[in-house]
Amino acid sequence: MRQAASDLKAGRDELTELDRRIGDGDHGSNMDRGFTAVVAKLDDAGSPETVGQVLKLVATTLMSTVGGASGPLYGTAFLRASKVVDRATVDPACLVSLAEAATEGIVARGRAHVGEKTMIDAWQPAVEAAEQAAGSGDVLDVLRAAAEAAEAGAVATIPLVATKGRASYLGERSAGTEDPGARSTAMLLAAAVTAAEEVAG
Amino acid sequence: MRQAASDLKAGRDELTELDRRIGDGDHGSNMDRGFTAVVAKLDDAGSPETVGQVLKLVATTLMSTVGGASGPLYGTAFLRASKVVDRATVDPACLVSLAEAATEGIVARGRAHVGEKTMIDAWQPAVEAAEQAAGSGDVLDVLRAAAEAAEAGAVATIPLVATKGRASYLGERSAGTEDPGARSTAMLLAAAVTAAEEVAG
Amino acid sequence: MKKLLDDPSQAVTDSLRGFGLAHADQVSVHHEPNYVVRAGGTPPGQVAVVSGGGSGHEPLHAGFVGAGMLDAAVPGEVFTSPTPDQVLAAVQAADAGAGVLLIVKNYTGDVLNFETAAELAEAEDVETTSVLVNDDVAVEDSLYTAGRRGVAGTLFVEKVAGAAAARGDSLAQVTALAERAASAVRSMGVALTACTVPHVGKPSFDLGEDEVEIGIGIHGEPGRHRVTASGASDITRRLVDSVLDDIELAEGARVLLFVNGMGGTPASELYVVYGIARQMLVDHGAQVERSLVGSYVTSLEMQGVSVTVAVLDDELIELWDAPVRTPALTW
Amino acid sequence: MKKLLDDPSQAVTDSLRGFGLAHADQVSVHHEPNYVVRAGGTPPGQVAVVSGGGSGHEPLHAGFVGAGMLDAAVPGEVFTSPTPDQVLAAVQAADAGAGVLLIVKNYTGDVLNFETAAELAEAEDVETTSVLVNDDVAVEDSLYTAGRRGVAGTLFVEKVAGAAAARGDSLAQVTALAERAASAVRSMGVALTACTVPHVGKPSFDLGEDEVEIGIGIHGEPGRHRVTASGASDITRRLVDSVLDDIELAEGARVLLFVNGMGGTPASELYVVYGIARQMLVDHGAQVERSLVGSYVTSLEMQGVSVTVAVLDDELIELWDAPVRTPALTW
Ligand SMILES: Nc1ncnc2c1ncn2[C@@H]1O[C@H](COP(=O)(O)OP(=O)(O)O)[C@@H](O)[C@H]1O
Ligand SMILES: Nc1ncnc2c1ncn2[C@@H]1O[C@H](COP(=O)(O)OP(=O)(O)O)[C@@H](O)[C@H]1O
Ligand SMILES: [Mg+2]
Ligand SMILES: [Mg+2]
Ligand SMILES: [Mg+2]
Ligand SMILES: [Mg+2]
Repeated sequence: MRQAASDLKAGRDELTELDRRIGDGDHGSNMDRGFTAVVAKLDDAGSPETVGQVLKLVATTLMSTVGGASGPLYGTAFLRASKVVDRATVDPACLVSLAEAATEGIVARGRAHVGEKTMIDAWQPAVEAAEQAAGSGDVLDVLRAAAEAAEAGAVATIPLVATKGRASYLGERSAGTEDPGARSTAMLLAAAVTAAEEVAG
Repeated sequence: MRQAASDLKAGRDELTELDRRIGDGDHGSNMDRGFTAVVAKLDDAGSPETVGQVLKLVATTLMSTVGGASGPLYGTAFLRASKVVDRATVDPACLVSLAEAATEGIVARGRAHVGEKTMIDAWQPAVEAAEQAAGSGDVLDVLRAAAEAAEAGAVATIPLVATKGRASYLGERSAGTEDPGARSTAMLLAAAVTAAEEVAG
Repeated sequence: MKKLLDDPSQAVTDSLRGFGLAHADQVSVHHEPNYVVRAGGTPPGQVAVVSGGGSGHEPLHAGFVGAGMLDAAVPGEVFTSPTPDQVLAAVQAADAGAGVLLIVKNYTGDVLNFETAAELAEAEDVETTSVLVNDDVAVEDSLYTAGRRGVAGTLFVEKVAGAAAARGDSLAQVTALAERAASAVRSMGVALTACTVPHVGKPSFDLGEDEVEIGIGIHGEPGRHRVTASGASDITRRLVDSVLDDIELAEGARVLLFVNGMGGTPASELYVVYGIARQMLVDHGAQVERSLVGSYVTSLEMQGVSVTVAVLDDELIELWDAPVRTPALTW
Repeated sequence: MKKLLDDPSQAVTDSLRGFGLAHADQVSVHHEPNYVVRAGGTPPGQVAVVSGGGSGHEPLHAGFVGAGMLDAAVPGEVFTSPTPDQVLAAVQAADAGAGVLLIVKNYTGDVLNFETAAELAEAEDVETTSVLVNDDVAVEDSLYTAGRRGVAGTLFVEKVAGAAAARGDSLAQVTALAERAASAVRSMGVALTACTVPHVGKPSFDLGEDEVEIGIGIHGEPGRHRVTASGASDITRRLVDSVLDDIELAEGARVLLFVNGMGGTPASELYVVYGIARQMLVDHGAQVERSLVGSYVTSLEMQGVSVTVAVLDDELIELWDAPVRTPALTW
């Protein structure tokens, strides 16, 4: 999470620039504000026992600090994910169901499908890649596969015409710019990989 | 007068630029609006009998169309001047008293003296030059002398610090720019010379 | 970027603080979370009308809190929807036992956050209804968009709903009238300049020296298309034509004409646009029964204008005319 | 230059036409010459309060025509004093038999044109008095200037005079109260951007990317000095300090704090400035009894703000609080 916060701070201007082009230019600061608050909350909370507790704290913090479209979407994602793990560590299978739950949460709130140029275009391929990798690899492999797929999914939003969210107002003009929410999703998963690599040593 | 109107239209941007620097940027359009109206009024009026009648028409038209500081000042100038000539043509002496009356009118309304960076800095030397030239020359000589003196007087306002009118708010910062009203006075007198030269053939 | 702000991340809070002090007779400002309620609260037993959304549209919404209009407003960060807990706090503060109508501008963020807040309120036993405002004809309302946006027409819906609540209508009645107002109103806007979100620090889009952006929203987002600037008549015609293409105006229809500045437009220009738009409506056979001209639903310092037309009937006129006493709208 | 105007030379007239149509219940607009009077005229036997000056400061003055404030307003061309015959026509239209107070902002042009108009009115047997407003502390009132300018404080003088006339005071009494209001009020302004006069087509002065101009007037004229932009607190402090240097504020003095936008400033920023200015006054021992925040005395689309402080007494408070119903100010 701390990795995510620092990556999002670093990526803030990039996200903002993407959102400036096809949205309203606040996605970078929304995410930065949210994850800065998450880090503060985690500092206060000491060390929660289960992964689920951490995810729930993240969920409620994002929900109450991000605002915008991405606030309730990421909030719901983390909330749903928090419900599927009540242990202190995760195994590959658990990671997959966590990602599945998160994605289902975003779909339930935002009613977007793949190809509508939203964060779903990063989450959905990430989930599928995680499912595939879980058969053969360890947690790090699964995370890496998910992050790579999210990265590819985000890049693949560039030519799309948005039909959900603020970018949809631009119609054809939304093509040619990457979706900011898909980019922030890719950043989050990449941060998870970095953090996991550090833990693995 | 028609010459004055066309010269002022041509000089509009110059006056505006001067006023933009040390005033509020409207002197060019104020003068242009006024003299355009004067021409229209003269067209309507047919051919007034005396110079005084023409000057009075100019005075009331300027008074009711120019606005700003320069409107009542030029208006009063032409009004006072109109009272000293009730003939169809002017001789040098008459021209001098006309210029004297105009200048007195401006001083009476605006209470400015030479050196305060106003149109008086063009009128006053013009009057003095006219007085001198009237002894030896004809009408055209008097006009030329007045116009040259006004021109020199206007240029001499450049280094002055304004103590009257809008430019006075700038204090020291008003130095370095010619006074727009002095410039428009010089333009008016130069136009009178051009017109008189044409009449003279 | 030059702005009269100190720390950009505190801009909304600093501004709300000043707003609360300047209008202490009409509103109370609450911080952490930020919301604004009527001084003295909603009269007991009266339906509370609550609205909110991203900041940067001032005086919308907080400027309309007071007798005869809103009972609470929930300002998010600049151009960012408020969070569900913030909305919940405002709803709880405004509820006077007769339920709460939420007036929500149709943006994904606002919809999702207010929806979540309504779920939370239900869990707290506060009855809520909500009405979506989507008056912006620049956006096609279709499968391919998030639907039409809520823009300046929001003021009309808030005024009508607030007046209905003030005369004692039930939550169902207030909600129905707000729906009716929302379906009677259409808007279209243009930007002459972009605006700069404080914590972004650069303009929300780039416009050429003589380009204008037609069909903008109120979040500094780019619009439908760009044209070369061409005077008030041409620009106004484009706006009014778009509105008239969308709304059905019967011959003799009575309308409200609301010309709204985007924040950086001089009042004198708004009246020029008003005169042109009014003439167009009259030529179209409409009767301009009520008018409003001013910068009420803005995009920070953006220069531009929107034209809003609402089709009126006797009841909507009565509710529009009903007394209102708020920091930004009083009659 | 992008403006919502058609022919720049007709901008004032076009705008007034729209203004008259939008507010037909409160004002009547007269063309050739341009002036604005109260719909229905000054009540018989009541002193008429008339003001005017160059256009470009909207809503000043025409927006303040109505019950409890001005009986007529005389708009000149943009930033250009109205002509004497225009003022005379307005004076004659507003006179209801009890005489006319002329409220004149202290600019050479306004002074000369209103002075001439007063002479003409005398010849027509209309009694007039006049009061000069010169609240701008940016200008030293000395032998070396045309004297302090009239800026946002004009609104205060107009409100006080209009309320005195409305309660039936004589011309001498209304004039004395207007004088008292004028001598109790001080202002200081800053520009973040310049403005562009329509028929000039380029900005009235050139400001660097992060410069602000301190001590501006309201005619797009440059100010006292330039500083590097440095946030709301620093800028507000400069303005309030200049005002406090000039005005004598006894401990516990009751004041009106009026934060005025220059036309292109978002309301949210005005409230930030208000909060800071108010704290400074409180720290100085003053009691902020009344407040006004908004863009009332503007310079076209200029971004900037002015801070006005008026020292109040019981009578001035009563007159300030008295009901007013005009297009731009209502309570
Ligand atoms: N209906 C939706 N479903 C999924 N994701 C969405 C939806 N609408 C918007 N988004 C995502 O939210 C991102 C924008 O978030 P943000 O800029 O924080 O909020 P806002 O659009 O309210 O300013 C978009 O880039 C997109 O990925
Ligand atoms: N008191 C005065 N006496 C004589 N001339 C004056 C006085 N005040 C101003 N002027 C002249 O008027 C000119 C400005 O005219 P103009 O720009 O039309 O009016 P305004 O200053 O009202 O915008 C100045 O350049 C100056 O020459
Ligand atoms: Mg956004
Ligand atoms: Mg000038
Ligand atoms: Mg947003
Ligand atoms: Mg002027």
